[in-house]
Amino acid sequence: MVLKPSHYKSNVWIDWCPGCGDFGITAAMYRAFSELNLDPAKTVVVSGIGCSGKTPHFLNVNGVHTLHGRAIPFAVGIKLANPELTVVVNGGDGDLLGIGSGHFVAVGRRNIDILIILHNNGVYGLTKGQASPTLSKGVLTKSLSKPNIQDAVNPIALALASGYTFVARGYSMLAEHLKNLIIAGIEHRGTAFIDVLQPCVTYNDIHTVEFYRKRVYNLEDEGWSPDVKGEEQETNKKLLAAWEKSLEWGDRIPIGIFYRNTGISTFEDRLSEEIPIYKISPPSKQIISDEKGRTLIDREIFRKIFRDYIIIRKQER
Amino acid sequence: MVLKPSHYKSNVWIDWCPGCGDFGITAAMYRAFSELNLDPAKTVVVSGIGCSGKTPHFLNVNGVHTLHGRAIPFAVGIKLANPELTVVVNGGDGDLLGIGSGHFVAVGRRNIDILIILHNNGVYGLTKGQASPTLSKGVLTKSLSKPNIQDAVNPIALALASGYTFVARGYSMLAEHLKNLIIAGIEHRGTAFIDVLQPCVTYNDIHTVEFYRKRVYNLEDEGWSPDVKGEEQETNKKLLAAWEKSLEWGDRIPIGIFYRNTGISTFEDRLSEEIPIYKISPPSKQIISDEKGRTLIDREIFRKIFRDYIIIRKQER
Amino acid sequence: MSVKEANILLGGPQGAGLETTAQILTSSLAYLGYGVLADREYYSNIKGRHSYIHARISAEMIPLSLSYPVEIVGAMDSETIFTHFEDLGDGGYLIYDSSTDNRTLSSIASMEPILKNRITERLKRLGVEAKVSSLVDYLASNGRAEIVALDFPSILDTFKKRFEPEPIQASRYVSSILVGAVCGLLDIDEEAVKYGVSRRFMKKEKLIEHNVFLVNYVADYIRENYGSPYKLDNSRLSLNEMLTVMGNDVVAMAKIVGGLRYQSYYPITPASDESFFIEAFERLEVDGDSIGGIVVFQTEDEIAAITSAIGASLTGARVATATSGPGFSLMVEGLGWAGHSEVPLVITYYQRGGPSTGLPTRGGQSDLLFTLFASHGEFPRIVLASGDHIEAFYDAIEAMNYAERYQLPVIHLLDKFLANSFITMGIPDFSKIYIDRGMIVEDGEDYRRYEFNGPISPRANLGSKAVMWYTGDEHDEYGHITEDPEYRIKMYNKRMEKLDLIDKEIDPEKRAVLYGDFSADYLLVGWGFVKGVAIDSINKLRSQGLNGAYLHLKMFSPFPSSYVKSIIGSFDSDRVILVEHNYLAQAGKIVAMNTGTIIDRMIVKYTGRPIYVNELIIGIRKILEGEMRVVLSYGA
Amino acid sequence: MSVKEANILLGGPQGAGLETTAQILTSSLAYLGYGVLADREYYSNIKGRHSYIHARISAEMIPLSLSYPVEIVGAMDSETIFTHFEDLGDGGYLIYDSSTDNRTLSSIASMEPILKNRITERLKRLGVEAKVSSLVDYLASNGRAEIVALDFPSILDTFKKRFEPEPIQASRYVSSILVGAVCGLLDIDEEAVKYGVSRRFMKKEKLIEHNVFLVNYVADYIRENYGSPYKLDNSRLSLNEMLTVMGNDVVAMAKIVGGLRYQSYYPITPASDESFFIEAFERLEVDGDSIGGIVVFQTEDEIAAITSAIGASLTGARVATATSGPGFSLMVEGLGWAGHSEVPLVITYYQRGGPSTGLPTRGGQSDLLFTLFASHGEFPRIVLASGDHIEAFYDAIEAMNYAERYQLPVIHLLDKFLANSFITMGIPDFSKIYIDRGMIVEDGEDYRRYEFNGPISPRANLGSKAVMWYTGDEHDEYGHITEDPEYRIKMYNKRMEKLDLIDKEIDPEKRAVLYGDFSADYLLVGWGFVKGVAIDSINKLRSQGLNGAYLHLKMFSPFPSSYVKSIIGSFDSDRVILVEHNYLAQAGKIVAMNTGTIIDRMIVKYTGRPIYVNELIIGIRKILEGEMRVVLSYGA
Ligand SMILES: Cc1ncc(C[n+]2csc(CCOP(=O)(O)OP(=O)(O)O)c2C)c(N)n1
Ligand SMILES: Cc1ncc(C[n+]2csc(CCOP(=O)(O)OP(=O)(O)O)c2C)c(N)n1
Ligand code: SF4
Ligand code: SF4
Ligand SMILES: [Mg+2]
Ligand SMILES: [Mg+2]
Repeated sequence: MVLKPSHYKSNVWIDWCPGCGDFGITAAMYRAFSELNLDPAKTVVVSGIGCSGKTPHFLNVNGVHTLHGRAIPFAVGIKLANPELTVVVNGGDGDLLGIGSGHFVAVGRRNIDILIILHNNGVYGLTKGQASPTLSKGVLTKSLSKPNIQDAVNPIALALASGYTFVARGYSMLAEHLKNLIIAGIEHRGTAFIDVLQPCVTYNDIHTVEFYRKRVYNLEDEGWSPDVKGEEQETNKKLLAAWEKSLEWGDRIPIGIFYRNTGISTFEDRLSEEIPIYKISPPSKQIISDEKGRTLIDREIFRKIFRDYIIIRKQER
Repeated sequence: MVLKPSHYKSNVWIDWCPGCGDFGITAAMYRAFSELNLDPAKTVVVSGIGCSGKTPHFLNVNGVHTLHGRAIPFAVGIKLANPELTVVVNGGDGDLLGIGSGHFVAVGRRNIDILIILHNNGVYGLTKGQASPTLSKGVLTKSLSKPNIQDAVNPIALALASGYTFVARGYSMLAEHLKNLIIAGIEHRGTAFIDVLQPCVTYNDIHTVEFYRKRVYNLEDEGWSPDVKGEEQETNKKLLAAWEKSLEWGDRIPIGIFYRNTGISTFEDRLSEEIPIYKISPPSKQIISDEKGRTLIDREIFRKIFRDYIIIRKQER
Repeated sequence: MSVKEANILLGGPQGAGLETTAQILTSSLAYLGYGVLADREYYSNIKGRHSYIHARISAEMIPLSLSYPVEIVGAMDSETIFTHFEDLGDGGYLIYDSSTDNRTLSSIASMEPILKNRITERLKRLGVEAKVSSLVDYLASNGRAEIVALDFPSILDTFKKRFEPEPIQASRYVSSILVGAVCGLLDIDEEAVKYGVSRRFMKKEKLIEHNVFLVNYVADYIRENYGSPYKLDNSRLSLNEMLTVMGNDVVAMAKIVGGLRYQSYYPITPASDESFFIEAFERLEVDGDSIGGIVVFQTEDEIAAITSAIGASLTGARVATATSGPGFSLMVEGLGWAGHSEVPLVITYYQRGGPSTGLPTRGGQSDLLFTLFASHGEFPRIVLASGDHIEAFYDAIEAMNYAERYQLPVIHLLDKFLANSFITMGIPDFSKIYIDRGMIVEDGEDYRRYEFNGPISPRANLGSKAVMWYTGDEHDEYGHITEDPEYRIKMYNKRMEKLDLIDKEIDPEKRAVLYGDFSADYLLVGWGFVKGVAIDSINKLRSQGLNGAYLHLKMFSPFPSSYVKSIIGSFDSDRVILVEHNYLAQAGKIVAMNTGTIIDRMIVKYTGRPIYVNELIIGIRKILEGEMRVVLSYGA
Repeated sequence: MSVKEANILLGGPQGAGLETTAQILTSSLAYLGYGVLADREYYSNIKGRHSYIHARISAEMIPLSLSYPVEIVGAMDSETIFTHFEDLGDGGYLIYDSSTDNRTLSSIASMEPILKNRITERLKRLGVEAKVSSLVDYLASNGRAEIVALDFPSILDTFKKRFEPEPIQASRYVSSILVGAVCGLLDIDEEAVKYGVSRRFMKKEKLIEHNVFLVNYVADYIRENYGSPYKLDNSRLSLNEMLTVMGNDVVAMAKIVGGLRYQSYYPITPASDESFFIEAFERLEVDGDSIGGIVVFQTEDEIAAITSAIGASLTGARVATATSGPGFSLMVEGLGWAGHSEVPLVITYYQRGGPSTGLPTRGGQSDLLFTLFASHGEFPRIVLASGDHIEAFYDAIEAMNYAERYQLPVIHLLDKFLANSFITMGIPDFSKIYIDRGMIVEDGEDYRRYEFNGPISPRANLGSKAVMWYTGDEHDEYGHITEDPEYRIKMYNKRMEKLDLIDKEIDPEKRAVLYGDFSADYLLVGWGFVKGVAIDSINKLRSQGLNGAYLHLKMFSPFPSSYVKSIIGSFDSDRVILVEHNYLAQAGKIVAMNTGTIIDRMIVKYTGRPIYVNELIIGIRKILEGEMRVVLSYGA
């Protein structure tokens, strides 16, 4: 049975501001999930706290709305314990790149097979418009009382430096393009990251739909090829090219896949090497007792497993 | 009066393992501080937790040995409240790039005038040799029971992506070179970062003195010019070149200054623009009451400052 | 006819101008010398969910608490009518937009399904169709309420014809219709209206002109058609100047007055407004001259907020950070370092509804036990809670004094109720304010930060002439690490004995305050924002012949044990009642822990809404009739 | 002549093989059926600082506690001699390296200056020069001790001549000299030595051969020259198999047996050894077949440790994380989410010396109040503490059962004393072990994670057929956000009523255990690692005519209030004594909070070293003679 996009919409009233870019992200998710025909029971959307954090409630798949900045480690735990699940993280820019940037960097070292979607609106939406880590120095949005004193972090460059194997940018108002990125991100085996430009109509009057409409262009249209094929040499070349592209921000803002490397093992693969049964029988699936509640490990098995810690007493003299 | 390097050595017994690379870092600090003739009372060394975290106790300047991963925000508070102090952070790789990587990234957005020295030994020293975030995947040090399952983060690339304006690498066994880097880092106005290759003789038998001796070369010797002069174009060029260099890790490992940009305002400068008296009279220096403990702000001043919140009652009818 | 006080409720969608309404009204009323207390209730949402303001206006005093039913419900939208029609007292006035008469309950998307079901049920029982006009008719027909039906769109049309405002702005004038209606019912004069509007829009002459017109236009209409049923008595308050402030503002002002020079924060409701307020005054200019400068620093998270504040404190700056539950949870490790390293530090803690993200924009008092024991290991701390806006002002300054005098972290507990309620109050009494920076030394040959000379060692700052060391490890007098057992005991004792010192130095009667006397028939025990409603309820009940007292707990660490024990002990145990905004009655646990007296009667509320006089009175009666635990629930 | 038990202390620089010494000795002794308890004391340092092992060996029982003085001090270096000479009982044996005779105290760089000063003073008072030979002479001459002077270098020479080990390794044989000396004094036979050495070096034949030679060589020398003054009685223990394990190991084994499938951790002393142990068994192979697989995940910090464990738990895996104070401080926010969202989660919490970084490699019990109230807001949790290795085993499994049965976080409190002490114990009794996963459902049409049917809603896992939502906000039955006040009360009550349910279901006598009876003359009240020393001290005092009892508190939330109250209440209040490893006597605070009984007599220790029988006995006597508070301090 193929599920239509509308099936992925929950019956919770969406309480984002009318016109918010988050609607576009959610719509693209409905459509991507539908095209991939994801089983709602095997799909988990994990979010942090913020306007973006409410996303899971609006989707009719499993939703885990966690803590500010912690969506990634929650998602990592879910995925490692049950690798058969499709796990998508939705986070704000404050969430993923401010309070949560430690986790953002760390997950890059693991290449766990999840997709991370950044709701990049330049502000802390739900706390009423303070500057987020993606807002440039000197910018004065209507929610600020004076120009931003901190500089912006570059999400694409940071993801590349952190080892992400799929790095892309989308724009919430280009739903079809974003949908395709989401599909590609989910299909990618490894940690995928999509920086989504998301206008906040209420607090950010700089990065508006108008602002992006004029600037955004599609990398693909310019023949960009993000894919690493083969050796390290090539990896470095592609990485550097992507870094260079990541610096483009001004009159022209590129969207699309910046970098993709399918040659790095996922963390799940690495775990399987350590623990051969991991993939068939991950932590969530294992049976640990019989029906009567007796442990799998009984006295005899215990003695075998821990034999190095057991001392058999010298026979009485 | 010029203080000799030995003056900067405290009388605390140094309890690092004999042969530890941390000795080299400390020695380079003694010498750099001496060459700069730093006033011990106006110098603060801030550290996290780990073998590296003990550093301040071995130096005869102010020392603040903080929490695991938090040396940067402590240092930021010290510097912002008293910008006349020279503030140096010493942190382990677990400290700065594992638990503390959120702060590591965030400080790049501010360009606060501090120097951060990374004790990069590939392991969690003080907790007995677990893999640190700089240890590559598959590496098996003698302290590990199986090859490392997580990949390494690239400190230089990460610092560049985070906006650091001075990014360098040193090697703890090349004390003269390292001393010069430390001097340059302290003299740099803005956030400076030195990734110091630091052999851990007890737990890391891969990244040994022998290992580095064969590989380390000096960027300067190859005519590397790290300095950004002028416009954005140039910034991006230098940044990309530095990123490219940061990928060099194998038979040849570059040390020296990768990137330096003196054209970005420091956070302190930005604060001065907001608060004109900030530099002459930073938070630590202000007098807030008279000798009798009366507040600077009396009733009349209060009425002036907060006049927008005060309502004068309509005269009685 | 005129009244001594009026209770009103104004509701509408979040983001539609309700705050403007409240500000104009409060200013106008303050201008006439009335006391106002106004609570803001809102969802964790930016636009569209239901929010409301619930206020008491008094000609006799500064109101300390709120109560239901109200005399006026002003509805910006139909959700307000459905949600609050039962909050209106018999004969009260419902102001609403008659153009929405055909709105049905089921069509209101922003209303929570749970509530919608409940209202549907209720209307069914009342035999009323779930439609605005039907509900209004019902209220009108059985004399339950007077209906002030205003056709908002047509009023706006009249207005637009006259002023031609920009189209996008027109909707933003809706709030002035409500203000006008209320001004009519309370008979607020034109001068006061003008004053209130002018303050809200500061110098924006056009906006002022428009809104003054609109308010007066509606007010006149009301006066003509309904009279002014709640015309207020002339104010008998003696204040000639009034601050109109929210709790956040009061604390911010106090910190500025008290010499705060570094505040770090990470945005969080309901704490961050305080930091924005301080930031607005970062230059501290008086008549164009700067008398100081305050660094307000937005950090990357709360861990950086507390640790950078500690760093700043080590340099001698007067520092604080402000946060709420989730933020404080992240500060716990830093708190321990500060306590262990004897760093002066104030944490202003605005409680909200927990646990976890909980009810992030609602109030609560469920973090008390947490603040007392947060962080691993043992170290001294002061935990201080304020009961109202005025207390909050003085306490915020005391907190900074205590922190520096005793060289330790001070947690100043407030809550969302206080933070987000407007009040009119007098200008603080400066004779009660002082600054105490503790024992500071400047130069330091062989300086020892932790010199053994009693619990407090003279403090030199980083940047002074002394060289010093700090560490989170156990340390010697210089601040270097030691694991020596004898030293350990001495240093540990030195730290912990601060609690005895403070216990000796700060008067117990400042730490727990008894309102009423020992002859009372019953004793309420509470803290924080409970103060106002407890005192008012006692007063109400006194007029009904029941004589009560209220024990207001202010400092929980160090706890004024024997003083509290003696007070509680002089009441029969079945006449002592805890009143708290949490489930466990946490202050009661602290009383038990410190005095051995278990108070087993309690009135608690944890819906995130404040306790109202009407329900507390009933609660007290129930307890006095033998119930052990009453859970309050009033309020939408 | 032979003895029933022996107490020994072996010291040397950290990293020089002391652990090897302990492992060999313990294995040899266990092989002969003796009970051993051995505590490891060390600095927060990798190499060079002083560390020591303090053990009791018994032919009659598994020792529960340690005591001073000891019969044997074995010194690897001169720092040990200076530090511990007074720990040696009259007539005891000092084993030392006579080649260090000329070492002076002042030349020992690794010794803390504070301690050095103290020893200098002490020696001055004794009239002894601060030099090894002088101190040894002093001990020998006044009959204070027997001196076993071994010339380590020359022994090593003999050995080297015979085996020609690689030069770098020779120094690593020093530990075998000590083992040999001890084996000589205790008369451990060659077979046992061989057994012990073989187990330590597993299959490394050469190392085994060398070390067996060396141990026996020295042991023979000792037997010849000193006899075997502490020849042990034949063991009367009935165990034929013994586990020789540290506390960390025991808990790890229990978790494996109990079905743990996901453990996250961030390295921290003294918790991480547990995770390494589990990781070593990640494949769970028995006879080459895997019967499961455990993911042990080293995270980037403790925040990720707890949050990823929560994530894993949501999928139905049995999960835990293990940490110590600083790590737990960072987990507080995640803990609240788990409590609020009703997630089964075990946190194994190894207490160390606080506050802050404190004494990171020493023990303590100062985190109890913190664990009870950690995180903002209110939610149910279980806090369970184990008193010894055996309890720890069963408790670790129970903790996981409770977590899943009641769908909440369980904090399992242990401490460094337990974590880092070796013990010999029997193989657990599998008839006492069971697995309870609580109410799990598989498919889920219209599944409601928080269905209102009592405190526990049937749990479906992420990945089952159900679709569900989780949030840290207050939520409805589906897990969607709600701010509705009525729902709030219902959901809040549902959560909190778990505590009543647990209180009903878990026998109070399991949560607090009385050793001894009501007729006793005094009652000790303690928890955790205090158990052993409390019971042993009571036994000791009983033989001196004082009849005591010990109340062992095991579960602090929910607290078995009436049971504890009834026990404590049956003793005169001046005969009830708290014994704790903290300053405040924290368990006493919890007793007061829950029962209203303030226990005001206490024996506390917070030097980071364990409480010893010798000092506890004195402490008890002092209290019984009228002192209110005794602070213990024995141990270097
Ligand atoms: C630990 C913690 N600190 C602060 C908050 C308050 N808070 C709620 S939402 C938010 C910021 C949201 O900004 P962002 O992540 O950019 O998401 P957006 O609302 O813009 O989608 C903050 C700081 C919190 N919930 N938890
Ligand atoms: C919050 C917290 N978690 C864990 C620890 C335990 N810990 C002490 S040192 C250390 C790691 C040190 O490694 P690194 O930062 O690389 O420093 P190094 O010892 O290698 O210099 C850890 C995890 C701690 N002190 N605090
Ligand atoms: S505040 Fe901004 S980000 Fe949040 S819902 Fe409104 S428009 Fe969207
Ligand atoms: S463990 Fe490694 S890093 Fe630590 S002191 Fe020893 S050699 Fe240095
Ligand atoms: Mg945002
Ligand atoms: Mg390291």
